Amino acid sequence: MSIQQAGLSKKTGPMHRAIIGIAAAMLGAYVAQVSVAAAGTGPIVIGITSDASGQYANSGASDRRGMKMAIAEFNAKGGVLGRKIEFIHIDTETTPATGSRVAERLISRDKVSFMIGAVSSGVANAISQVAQKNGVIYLNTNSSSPTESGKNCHRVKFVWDGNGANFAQAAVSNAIDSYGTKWQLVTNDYVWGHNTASATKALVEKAGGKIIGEILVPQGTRDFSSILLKIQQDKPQVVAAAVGGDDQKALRQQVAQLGMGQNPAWINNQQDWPDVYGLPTDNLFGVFGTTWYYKLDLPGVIDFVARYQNMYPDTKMKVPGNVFYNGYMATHSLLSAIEAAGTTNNHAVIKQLEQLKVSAADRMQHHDAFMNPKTHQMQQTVYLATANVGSSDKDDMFKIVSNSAPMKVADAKAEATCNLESFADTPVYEP
Amino acid sequence: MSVPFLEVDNLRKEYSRGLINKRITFSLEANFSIEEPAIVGMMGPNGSGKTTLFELITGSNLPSSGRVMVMGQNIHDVRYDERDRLAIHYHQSYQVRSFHRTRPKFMMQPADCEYPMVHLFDEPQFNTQDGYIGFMLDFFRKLRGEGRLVFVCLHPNEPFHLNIMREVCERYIFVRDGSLTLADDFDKLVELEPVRDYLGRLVDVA
Amino acid sequence: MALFEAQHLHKRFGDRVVLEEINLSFEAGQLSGIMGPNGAGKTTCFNVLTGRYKPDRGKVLFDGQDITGMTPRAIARKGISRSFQIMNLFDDFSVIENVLIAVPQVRDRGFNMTRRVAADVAAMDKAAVVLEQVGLQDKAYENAGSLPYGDRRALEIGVALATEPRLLFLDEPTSGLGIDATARLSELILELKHAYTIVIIEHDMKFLFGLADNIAVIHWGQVITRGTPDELRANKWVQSSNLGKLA
Amino acid sequence: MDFLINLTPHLVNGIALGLLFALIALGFMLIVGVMEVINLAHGSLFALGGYFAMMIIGVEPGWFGPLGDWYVGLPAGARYSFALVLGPIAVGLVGMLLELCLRGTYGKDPLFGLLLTFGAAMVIEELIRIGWGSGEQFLQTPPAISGAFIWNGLIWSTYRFFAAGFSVAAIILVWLFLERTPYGAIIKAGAHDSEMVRALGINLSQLRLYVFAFGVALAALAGIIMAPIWGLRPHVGVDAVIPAFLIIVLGGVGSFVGAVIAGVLVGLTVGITGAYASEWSLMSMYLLLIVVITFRARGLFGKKSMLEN
Amino acid sequence: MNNNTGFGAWITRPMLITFAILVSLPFWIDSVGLYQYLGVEIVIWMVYALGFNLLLGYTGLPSFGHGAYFGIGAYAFGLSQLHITESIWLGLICAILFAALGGAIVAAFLSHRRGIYYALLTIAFGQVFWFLSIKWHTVTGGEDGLLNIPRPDLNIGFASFSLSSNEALYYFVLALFVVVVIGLWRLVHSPYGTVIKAIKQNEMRTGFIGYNVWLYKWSVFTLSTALAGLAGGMFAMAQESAYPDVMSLHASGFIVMMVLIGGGMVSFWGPVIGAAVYFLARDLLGSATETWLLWYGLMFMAMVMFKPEGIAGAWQGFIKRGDASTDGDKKPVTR
Repeated sequence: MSIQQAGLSKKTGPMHRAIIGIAAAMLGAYVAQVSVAAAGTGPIVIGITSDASGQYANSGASDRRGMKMAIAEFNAKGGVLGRKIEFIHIDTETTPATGSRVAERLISRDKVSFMIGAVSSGVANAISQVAQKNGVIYLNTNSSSPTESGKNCHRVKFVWDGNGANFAQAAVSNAIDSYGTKWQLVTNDYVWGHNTASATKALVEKAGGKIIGEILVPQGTRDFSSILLKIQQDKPQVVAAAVGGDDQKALRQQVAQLGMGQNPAWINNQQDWPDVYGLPTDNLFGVFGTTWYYKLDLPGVIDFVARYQNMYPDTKMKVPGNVFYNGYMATHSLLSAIEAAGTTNNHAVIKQLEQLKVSAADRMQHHDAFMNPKTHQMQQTVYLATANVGSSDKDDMFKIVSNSAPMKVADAKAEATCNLESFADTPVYEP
Repeated sequence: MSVPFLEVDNLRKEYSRGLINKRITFSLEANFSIEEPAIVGMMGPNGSGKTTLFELITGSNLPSSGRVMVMGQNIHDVRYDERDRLAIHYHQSYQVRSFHRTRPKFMMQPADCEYPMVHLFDEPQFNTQDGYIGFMLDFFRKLRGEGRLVFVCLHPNEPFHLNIMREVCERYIFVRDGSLTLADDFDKLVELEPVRDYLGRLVDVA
Repeated sequence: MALFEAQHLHKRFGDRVVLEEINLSFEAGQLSGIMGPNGAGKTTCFNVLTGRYKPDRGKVLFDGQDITGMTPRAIARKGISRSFQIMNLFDDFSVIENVLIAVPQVRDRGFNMTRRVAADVAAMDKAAVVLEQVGLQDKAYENAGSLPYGDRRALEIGVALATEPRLLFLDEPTSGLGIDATARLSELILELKHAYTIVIIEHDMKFLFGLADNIAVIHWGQVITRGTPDELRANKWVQSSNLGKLA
Repeated sequence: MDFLINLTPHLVNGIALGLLFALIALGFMLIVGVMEVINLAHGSLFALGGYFAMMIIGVEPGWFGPLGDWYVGLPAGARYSFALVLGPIAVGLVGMLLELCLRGTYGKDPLFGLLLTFGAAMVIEELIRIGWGSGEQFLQTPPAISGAFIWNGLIWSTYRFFAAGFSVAAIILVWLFLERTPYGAIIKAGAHDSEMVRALGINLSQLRLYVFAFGVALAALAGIIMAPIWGLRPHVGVDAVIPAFLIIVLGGVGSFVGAVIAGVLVGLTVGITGAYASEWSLMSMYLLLIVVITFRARGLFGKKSMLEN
Repeated sequence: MNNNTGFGAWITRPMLITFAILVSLPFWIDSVGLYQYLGVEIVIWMVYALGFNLLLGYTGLPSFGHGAYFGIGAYAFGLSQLHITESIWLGLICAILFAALGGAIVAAFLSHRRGIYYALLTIAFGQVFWFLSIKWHTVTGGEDGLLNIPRPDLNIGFASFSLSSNEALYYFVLALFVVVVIGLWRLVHSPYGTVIKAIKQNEMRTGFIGYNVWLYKWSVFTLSTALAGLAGGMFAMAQESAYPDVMSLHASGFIVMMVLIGGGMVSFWGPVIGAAVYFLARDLLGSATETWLLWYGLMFMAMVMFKPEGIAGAWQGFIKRGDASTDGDKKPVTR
């Protein structure tokens, strides 16, 4: 009541007691939780920051499995620098604001040594900003936005997936030769889409192709029918789609329904394995990029798949995919770099990672890979794949069309736009 | 007055059922004309066609054949929203004007009057307890006095209903099974065989 | 000239005509009644007069000024106040808050965000006077929502009075009241009659006959008759009705 | 002229899309109109319908003994039809459970019903994730309604036209049910006057239970129909609930015809902007809503509703 | 309608207790297993929730698109720092002004509407803003958001403090929170507060006693969006970035949840309690289990089913019951 009799003033009790009660409850709830890893000698704690809900929940889970397998393998060998490796996972909800909070929590409360994991570039940005502020090394495992190793690069952040520009490099000249010069772009109307599309556009024009139009698709589009009609009316020879996330899943479904996956030819920037696993192969339209495939005919691959199946016998995905691979390789490389540096000091580990070179054999790819010290992006083999139509093996969905060496698909623009913080501006962090 | 107030000219309305094999379930025929202001009492059992006739006169129902002329205008040629300037239908306590719109406005003529000339009261709620009857009857008389034509339609089931009819009405129409019988005064009305039949005991009490 | 006049009002909702050629006028200082059977359009008429609905045709004049189509707020600010048939109070407020918020001084300071409401002594006094008028002074700090029905009716009138109206409209004030409460309300209105120009809508003829200076009867959306209570009572059907027997 | 020739396919497509939108909104409308509950779990139940259907179609030999084997032996069309019937029924049962939870909120601020169902939406979505994983799933359609055909030199999806036709049928059936059966009359009475329903001797709480189940079953039906177009993932329902909401308000809360017309209108708007200004296609429906509500306070065919207070 | 204590004073005892707890927070937050940054976010969201409750709890107007104004505040803060000059006051003033401007325009469309139509229009406008924030990526940075927003020093004329540590930022944010709490407390007990409460209970009657309901609805929406903008500006400062998804429907739904769980409909302190509980529960559940959404949803459903008036309401009920046995005060707990 806002008006009260003058004489009848109320006791002061309720709110007073309420607040004390709540405070007590808060204390009680948290007392059980308190645990702090002692620095230097205790276990190395890795904060896993992958999405468990939202658009990329599924990829996040796959990413996580990769990291856990690498951690398990190192622990089986006795850990790193004699320290056991532990991990803690918090859902970043495919939401940047949550990513920030999670990163703050992992660093200040859980005292993690390193952070790993991202599928969405927005979340990766949010985390890396907090990481940079605190000097915590952060591995962006699976976000393929070119800005990650360009405009938004950081000294503490390392990017392990191929990006849109890499995939476009691999695909464009190949496609012009095979399908024709008349191209149409279907672009998700947001930063990743625009970046990828502009990379494609430049390459197409350089290779003598012609862009007849660009259809911008807002993020969140579920119905592509009118756009597919428009494409038919415009009659391009090649459609380069830079459509991501759930939008891509809906597009795939609708293209498959129309049987338009072959004509026109589709260049679909990238295809993450968890997004397509279990779907019929006609859902995989066109040509797309990836960094790895479980049927690559290379030494070690069979063993790797077997280790996966051994560790995750119950998971729905019977074979590892590119997201898992990136998660595993990133974690593996980080732990190796710590060992090589002989310390968990962030500056030392960063320097190790900056000169990282992994042989083709160790990465189970066709070419040697190396870390670009100027952009902090892993330069690796990029594969073009297409649907393995008519395959009798439900798992064997891709047909690898070609592979390109890292230098041939390098993202030239990245080095120009990336401006890493100096070591002096990067706080020392030695967990 | 040269133009009659209300001319119901060979009016016929049929309701039928069934799409292929049409059976006529109800038909109403009327042919009469009233030349000057009056209070006309209309009686008849439920379902005999009283309300249908009112709807035909106000133009909210389309006749199967024939026509209704109000103040010399064919009601079905008058603009929908102006038909109530000619004839108006009071349903119990409110007025209803609903029309099946079939023609655009510009094809129709405006009404020539400002205030309704024909007032059709469809079973007004008469209740001896609350005293409103008196005001209603005064209103009928007032309208009549102002030179309007008033219809009061009733399905009498109390003796006082007949008293009201006798007190206020000048002419009578009896409706049964879709056909009309006209009478010039109350005594003539109740002498009619079908009316006596229908009213039965009420006539004797009244 | 009459304080309030309605000329040629028409109102329809879809195919249902609720007001047809309504002409009314209320003289200053008088208590006028509008009555009619249920569903005859009284409340709609009231709502048109007080600005809740806009008439399709016709004019409403207050003090010679055309107020047709003005918002309820503007009409209220001109000095016309009304109570509601279906109870329309601020149920979570105390009784005095209900009245206080209607006081014009409080209204004028409505956008003041720092002053304390209760600190406004003049307004509080004014509210107290109104509460005394309607006999709720002892219940000032009770919650309006928990008042007995009769008190809520009185509070309805109190809220309307607090706006310092020049013309007070009461919509079926006896609706839902028992015999005793109706009698008490009659007394209250008789007292108010000296101070205000009042228009009451009522279904209950007896109540109006005892209070009003003149009465209009509405039926079929029209004014079917009007006159002083004595004139109306002269009708033989009225005399033979319950009302006639009681009167 | 060229413009018109180019436009025609988009008009056809827009109407087809609109009919799908109307189907999505149908169950939502029923629950809002009759019970004045804004069911934010509509989307999750929509998704759940798709998952149930996928499970029903995907039964494998040996799961349910001989009966199951007989079922597996049926042609794809028959299994799909089973899913279309059983999926909504199963979701309807889930809906009944939810309705029991909702009972406490009746007669209170509609916000509480809305919030409870918001919570339920989270729970159902998470349960889907636990049950079926968070990955993309695929709902198989029988060959007869799959594939594409060529019309006017353009490729059209057969399934989409099946879906639009199915929507029309579902809309008409629901309309007939509401308008031409005694149950419909009771439901409509309940929408306007719960006192009257009680006076008629009908158990109001049972009526609400069944109406809710029915509305939710319609959500599931829409989910099954949309799954082959939108795909199937735990959070797919989010994409359904917003258009449903929008359509109901655009059409006017409580108006069946309004919802259908608004659905088609939204479909046309999205379809045509999709073709000519695709980057604005999502925004267009919100702008449509803002324009309509600015000029028509209660939507196209809205009546006064308790939800306004 | 709201709680009973000290209705007229500028400062009340519950306020002092709340402030005391919050001021002492940095000294004990780590020892209860939390972290400083969480405190910053909670206090920011408390400001946001208090402003939101002015609209929802006091005026009864449900807005499901309030995130838009929070987001506008965040962007305005960020853009002013990046493109004009680094100044905390400029940033916050921009945040408040632009959010209020957006709110004022939207409110002009909204204020004639009620109930579900009101709610729906807020959603539609919220979505439009959200959409624009992604679409207009040259300014907003699209879905990546506005990054590397500086956290300027606090300059109060004669002295300047660095806010780069979370503790310092926390005290700054807390100071603003104190100002907002005192101001709002005053406001809801002023004539203006009484009028908006009256509108919540009976919009029509409020019009009939001569109030310009439209103007009040418009102004309260604008005020509430201004506070959302302030909170958004602080959030951008805390996160050193501004993202579009705080503007999404989901995020807008969470503020409604927060306020109702806390008991904003019945208590001034509801939003404060709600924001705290919301973040603690989320932080706890989120780190304990991947299926936190399930438990969170169940908790929420249980709350609505069994204690719809929220935590503050439940507490009031508890206190009332205690009182009834002592002094027989039978004033019912109101909605």
